[in-house]
Amino acid sequence: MTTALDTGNTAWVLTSTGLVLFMTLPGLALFYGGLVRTKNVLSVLMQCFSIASIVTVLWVAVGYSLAFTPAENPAVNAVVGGLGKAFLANVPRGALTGSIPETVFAMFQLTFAIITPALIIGAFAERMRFGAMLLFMALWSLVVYVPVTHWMWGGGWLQRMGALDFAGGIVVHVTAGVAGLVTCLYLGERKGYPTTPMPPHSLTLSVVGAGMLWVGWFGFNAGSALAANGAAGMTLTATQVSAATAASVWSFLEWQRHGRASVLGIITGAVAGLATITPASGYVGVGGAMAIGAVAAVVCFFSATTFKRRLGYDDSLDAFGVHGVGGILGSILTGVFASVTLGGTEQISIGRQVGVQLLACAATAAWSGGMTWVLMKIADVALGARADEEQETIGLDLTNHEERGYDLT
Amino acid sequence: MTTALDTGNTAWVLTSTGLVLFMTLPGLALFYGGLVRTKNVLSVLMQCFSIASIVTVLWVAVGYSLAFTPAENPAVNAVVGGLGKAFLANVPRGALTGSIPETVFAMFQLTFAIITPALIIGAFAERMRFGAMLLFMALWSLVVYVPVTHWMWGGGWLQRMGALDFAGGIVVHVTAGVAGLVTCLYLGERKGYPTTPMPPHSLTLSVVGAGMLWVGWFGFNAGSALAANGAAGMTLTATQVSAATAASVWSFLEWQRHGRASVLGIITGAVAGLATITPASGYVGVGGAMAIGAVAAVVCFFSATTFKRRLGYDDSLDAFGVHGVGGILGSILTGVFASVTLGGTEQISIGRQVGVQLLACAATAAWSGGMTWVLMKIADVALGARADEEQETIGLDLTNHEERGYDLT
Amino acid sequence: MTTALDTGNTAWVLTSTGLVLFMTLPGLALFYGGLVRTKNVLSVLMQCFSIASIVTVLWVAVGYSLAFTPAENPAVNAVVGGLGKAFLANVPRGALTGSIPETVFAMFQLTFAIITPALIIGAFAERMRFGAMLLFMALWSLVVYVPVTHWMWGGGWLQRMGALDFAGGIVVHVTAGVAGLVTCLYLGERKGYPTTPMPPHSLTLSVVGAGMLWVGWFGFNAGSALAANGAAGMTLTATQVSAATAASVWSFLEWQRHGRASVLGIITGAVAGLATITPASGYVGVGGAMAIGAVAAVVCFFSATTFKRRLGYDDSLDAFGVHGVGGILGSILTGVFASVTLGGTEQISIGRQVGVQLLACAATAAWSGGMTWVLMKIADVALGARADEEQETIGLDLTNHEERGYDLT
Amino acid sequence: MKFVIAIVKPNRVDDVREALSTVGVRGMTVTDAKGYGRQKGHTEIYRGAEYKIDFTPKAKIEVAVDDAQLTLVIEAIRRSASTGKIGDGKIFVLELLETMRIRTGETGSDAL
Amino acid sequence: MKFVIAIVKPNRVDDVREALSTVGVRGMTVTDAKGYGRQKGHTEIYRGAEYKIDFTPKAKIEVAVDDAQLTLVIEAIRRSASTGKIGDGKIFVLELLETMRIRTGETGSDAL
Amino acid sequence: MKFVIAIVKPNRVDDVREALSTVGVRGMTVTDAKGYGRQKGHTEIYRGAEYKIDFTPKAKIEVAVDDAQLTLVIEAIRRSASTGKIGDGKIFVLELLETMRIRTGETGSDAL
Ligand SMILES: Nc1ncnc2c1ncn2[C@@H]1O[C@H](COP(=O)(O)OP(=O)(O)O)[C@@H](O)[C@H]1O
Ligand SMILES: Nc1ncnc2c1ncn2[C@@H]1O[C@H](COP(=O)(O)OP(=O)(O)O)[C@@H](O)[C@H]1O
Ligand SMILES: Nc1ncnc2c1ncn2[C@@H]1O[C@H](COP(=O)(O)OP(=O)(O)O)[C@@H](O)[C@H]1O
Repeated sequence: MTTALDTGNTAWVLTSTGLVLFMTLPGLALFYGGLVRTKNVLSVLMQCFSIASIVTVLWVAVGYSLAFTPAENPAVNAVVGGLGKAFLANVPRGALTGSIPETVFAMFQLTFAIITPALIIGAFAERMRFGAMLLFMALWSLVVYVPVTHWMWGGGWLQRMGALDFAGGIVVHVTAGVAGLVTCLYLGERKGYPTTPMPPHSLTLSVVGAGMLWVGWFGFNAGSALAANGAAGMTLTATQVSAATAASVWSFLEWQRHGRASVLGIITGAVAGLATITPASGYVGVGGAMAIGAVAAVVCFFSATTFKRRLGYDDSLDAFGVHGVGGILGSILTGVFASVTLGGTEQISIGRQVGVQLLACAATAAWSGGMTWVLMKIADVALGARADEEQETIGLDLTNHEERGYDLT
Repeated sequence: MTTALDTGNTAWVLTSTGLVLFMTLPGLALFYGGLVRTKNVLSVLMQCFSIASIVTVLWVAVGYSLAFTPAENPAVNAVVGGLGKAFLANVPRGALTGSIPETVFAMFQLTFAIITPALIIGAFAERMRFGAMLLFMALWSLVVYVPVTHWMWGGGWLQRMGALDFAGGIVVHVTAGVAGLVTCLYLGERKGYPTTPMPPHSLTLSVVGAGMLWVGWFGFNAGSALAANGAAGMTLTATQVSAATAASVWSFLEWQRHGRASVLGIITGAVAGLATITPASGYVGVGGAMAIGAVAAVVCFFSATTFKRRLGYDDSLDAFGVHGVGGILGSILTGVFASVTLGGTEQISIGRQVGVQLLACAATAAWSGGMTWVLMKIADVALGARADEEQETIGLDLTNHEERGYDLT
Repeated sequence: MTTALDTGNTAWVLTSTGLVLFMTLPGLALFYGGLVRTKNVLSVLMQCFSIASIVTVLWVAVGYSLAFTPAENPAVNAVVGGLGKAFLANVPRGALTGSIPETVFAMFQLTFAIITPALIIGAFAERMRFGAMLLFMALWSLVVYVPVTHWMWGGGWLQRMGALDFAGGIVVHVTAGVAGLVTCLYLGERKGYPTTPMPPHSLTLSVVGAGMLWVGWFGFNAGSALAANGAAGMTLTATQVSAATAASVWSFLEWQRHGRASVLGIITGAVAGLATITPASGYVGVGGAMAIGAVAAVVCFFSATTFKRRLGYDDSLDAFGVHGVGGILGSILTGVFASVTLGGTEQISIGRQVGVQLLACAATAAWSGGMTWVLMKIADVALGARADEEQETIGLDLTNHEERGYDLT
Repeated sequence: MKFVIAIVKPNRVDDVREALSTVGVRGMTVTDAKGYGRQKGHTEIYRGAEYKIDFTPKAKIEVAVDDAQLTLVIEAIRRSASTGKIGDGKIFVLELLETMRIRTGETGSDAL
Repeated sequence: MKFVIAIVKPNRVDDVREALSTVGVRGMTVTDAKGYGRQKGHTEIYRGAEYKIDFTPKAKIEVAVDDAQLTLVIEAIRRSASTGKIGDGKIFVLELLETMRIRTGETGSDAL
Repeated sequence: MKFVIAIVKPNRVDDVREALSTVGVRGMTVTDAKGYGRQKGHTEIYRGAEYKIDFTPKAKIEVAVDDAQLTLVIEAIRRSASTGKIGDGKIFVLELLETMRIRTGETGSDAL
């Protein structure tokens, strides 16, 4: 690892930091916001902005330090880092992480800490009260996101065990996806679900968000190379190929089943391809990326349509169905396609690595799922998590924020 | 040509890759989507996303190789490249193109391969069926875009002939613009055109798209320098100056003719200035950029308003009227303002160079026009290209995709 | 100051140039456009695009030179630069500013010259006629923005006096904010203000714009380091921390006062935090950034709500209430938190520096305010500044541009 | 014939439609409306500016019926639209002189 | 006087307006509406969730006319609105007791 | 009872509502509408394509009233809606046979 500042690498990670923040503000906010009904659009946008704000403060205060600073005690360090860099103390302007300033690394990582809880919103959209949502997210960020990040990227036990997660399949998508599933089970389905039609109020908005997510994901994945080099280039390539393949396959499946392809389908497919390639993006070749994208589309297609309806839970915008399932799937497939024998970069035994990946997913899912339930309970008892019937009927925008999304008369 | 990796140059081209993809997803999608009627907005967005997806797969599979890998046989190589890099085989992570990783170059070029067919959409918007559109675009990408790219940038005959096209006036705008003209002639005008009013359903959306196109064009043109240096800086300057000049002149012309300037006018002017400067952007000085921008506005203003109405063809969103005309105009003017004698960078005889540019435009226009007609015929016979009257009345969103763009009640 | 080109620094400033232009096109246009009523949305978008166009031409022609080229006469140079680089003459591709091409520096600075007048729009939105607006902005850009930029960044008297303004608190926000206040006083309040409800027509649009502003501000502040290094990293950190802190505090204040937090509140808070940290962003530490963000939220909250209503002037979108007040506040606080004793980078006596900052703000405010009044008068006499009653009732979109923002039927 | 105008809560429209179908109504026309009445509206606040909105969203259902159907129709609407809360709305009955089906030119009851 | 309500297909409105002008109608009021009837609606599918939309977009044209004009008006609407396809819509005629032009206070036929 | 339909300029609605309240009207229903009449519309131009829009935005206010209230109501609307400019709109009065409050089933005047 070089120890001199490289301005080119720094420029790329600075740019990636902007790209990944852009994925949440306004990318994900629009992607989700377009999928809810008019009366709830602002509540989703508000949730994204408030999460971005509160998590920034928490991350700078203690999150970054607990995730990326070693704890003295090695045993402790296996599960969580230390407080040596609370409030970025001991992070002088000159400090480097690899060849980039540590402040840049800390901010790049912050954008991941922001989008992860924001992804959960999709599961409980249109029915959770704002106050409880914010309290839950603040706690979740510290209790779930920070430790898991340390496990995988901060020198914790998953990393030492040899688990592979290039850009966040486990850290971001598994944690958020499983949390989403738990929150929607905890809150119960929306009033009228599934009989009442709840069509997206503006697919146009969702498409804008999807475009921002797609482009932003270049920063998410290729930025994780922390350098502007061939590794970043190949990572970007894998990302683009998986997204495009998944989008195409999803459209094909829709055409097979319904006789036509839809715009909601193609953007969902693209996002599934992006989420699924994330953990593998830096380790695989073109062939692996295509395979992962194709499998992602097929699996997520069924989890987000057939599967969900069959089990009857109300994952409003498929936070689990797309991000969670994609994250788990991708993390496992990383164990396969990262292998040099399949055009990847890692000298691994596929069998063993898949086992490690499965264990990593299981442990992360268990921790995220369990803690999410506990934290929801706390937020619920403290502030009341579920919007009452009238609030749901009138909509969260007017009842929780006293605003309306549109006044087009 | 340097042979060592430069992280700064790589960072800029990685960023540019994101910027140019952003031009299509969602930039162009919104610019076009806002100009159609509500009932067709999703069809336009869908066309952009599906083109981006299918072209990505084709490009990685064979497109990049056929465009940028020399064919063994020199005669063949004059018109098309070889398959040596199909599926990016023989493109190791370490491979460089100039001072940047070849994978980065391949992805940067992919974003051009995506936006070019997407530009054509503007000509047949609101009346082409989705299936035929997708088949046509897949074929067009391989039969028109890939070879012409090889001619001009892959060592083909236009390049050897000394034609100048810095960032795609010929490769992108002439091919797409002429194809647009042919597709709208092939399909015939929309039901009710020109008597029935067909106002843009959301200029707000188009303005958002225009802003994204403008900024994204920095990556399109300055990124084509493949370096972060003075050349990129001057290219960005020329781009900005031409766009702003054209926007101002267009507004002035509107004010002259109608007594007021419009937002659709100013964004159309900006796009005209951007499209027209593209082939010249790396070769001209500030004066040349201003001149090109001014001429672009005047010529495109008449082609998109008076001219089109007089001839009566229905280029729905002026894909030809702005991009095609601008591309041809810019490619010719490149032969003038690239000259050192006019503040440009090239030691050329203006007369001779203009001749070369004219020939390049003519050949490209002929190939694109002819092939477009053939491929439309194929798509038409295979899947039916024209939406039937009822589909057009109800709109493509509901009839082709079973979705609605907005549900604001 | 290095004299060799650094591609990494250049890549970052090229990116920042795109980011800051993106803040105006379409960022600020949407942020403001969403806040006006439907009948005026296009007028705001049009104002932003036309300002971007005209200012680009003026900047390249004379603005850049007058701002950043020393005048022969030192006395003159204290207040305005020379014309040696009019039309970027004497700016060869090889010319450097520090370690980046001068063309890149000139374009980066152009994006500041664009957004500054655009910020003023917020104060007179919904009631100023287009022609007069454009004439006023062209004059203002030359008479106010260019000289003040020279004072502070071009070697003028403020800079020599030792005033600190890292990224434009004085140059951008004080000039624009005060100009806004004067324009809205000059024009008088909108018909029906404050009794008639004038709710935002699309908060969704404003949120999109706010997200773009937030991310774009990374280029605005961290780009002002003109390098991709630790200084840029710390600047980006301070920017993010201040924005997030201000957004959180603003929400808290709303919750205190109204019992709920709003999305308009949180985005306004974020923008207040961003505007206020701007002059200090490169000089302060994490603690300083948090403090500045918190104070920004409290002060701007009252100036934009209570204060404005009490005084009764109609600063339509709070251009003064947020940007002006934030700019002045931030410029003063820079004198405090820039001190090494408070985690900053400057060896200053806080007392003295605050005095210098106050003087700089006062002088700038006086010049901007006075000139704004004069230029409004000129534009008014020449073209008529105030829309007549019928135009205001029908809206500026139809009456000034003969277009409608939406046609969703 | 009679022309029945029912002002109901927007989320009741589907139930009303079904209820009307069951009593043999073959068609109806629905319009979005804003209602003012005993049910109070809501408040919106934007940067400290507080707006009291007196109107609440309503749906206006218009249905032309035979005199014979009238009581059934009124009853069907009342049953399906009622939530027991203030703002459930009103039913208005007007005399309908003539009806014509544009497609066929049929008039009177046949046109319904 | 009579109050004529015509439910027509949205894309027929301009033709109807012209047709009415030719028979001397000087004003009318148009509202967007959703119609339910024999014409069937459409289906929308979002991530596998299939929604059957029974309503089709319609335009409601209201025009107050003199008794003398009535037959001409009805005929004009029928002719201009008819496409022969299901869903062309209906014409309803109600008795109109009084009319007033707000600007002038004129009443009766003079107010039309 | 009477069913009063008033077509007014959108920006007059709040004044009309207040005027009606002062004469004892407790409820009304408002719909957005497009009006065609003497008041001329506007022009829109998009890339040289010039569209003449004949319709102007209007609000349709419907209020059911007791016969006793009628003259007061008409006068209140006229006064509050009038700007003296072309396009102020119209008031139409129809006979109202029956009224029912859905919530309670009350009929007649009690339902207003
Ligand atoms: N006199 C009236 N004329 C027309 N519409 C009315 C009248 N009174 C009430 N409405 C409509 O009925 C709706 C419900 O009336 P409201 O008084 O709020 O509740 P309720 O009908 O339960 O007493 C109102 O929102 C309005 O649309
Ligand atoms: N009984 C009715 N009352 C009010 N509106 C009706 C009635 N029947 C039909 N309509 C309106 O007329 C439209 C067309 O009717 P429909 O039965 O679909 O076709 P058609 O009139 O050609 O038989 C419907 O969409 C609805 O708006
Ligand atoms: N005969 C009519 N039937 C229904 N509505 C009408 C009629 N005449 C006019 N209107 C409505 O009244 C509005 C105002 O009428 P207009 O002739 O423009 O002005 P004025 O009422 O001042 O003479 C029109 O826009 C239309 O909505």
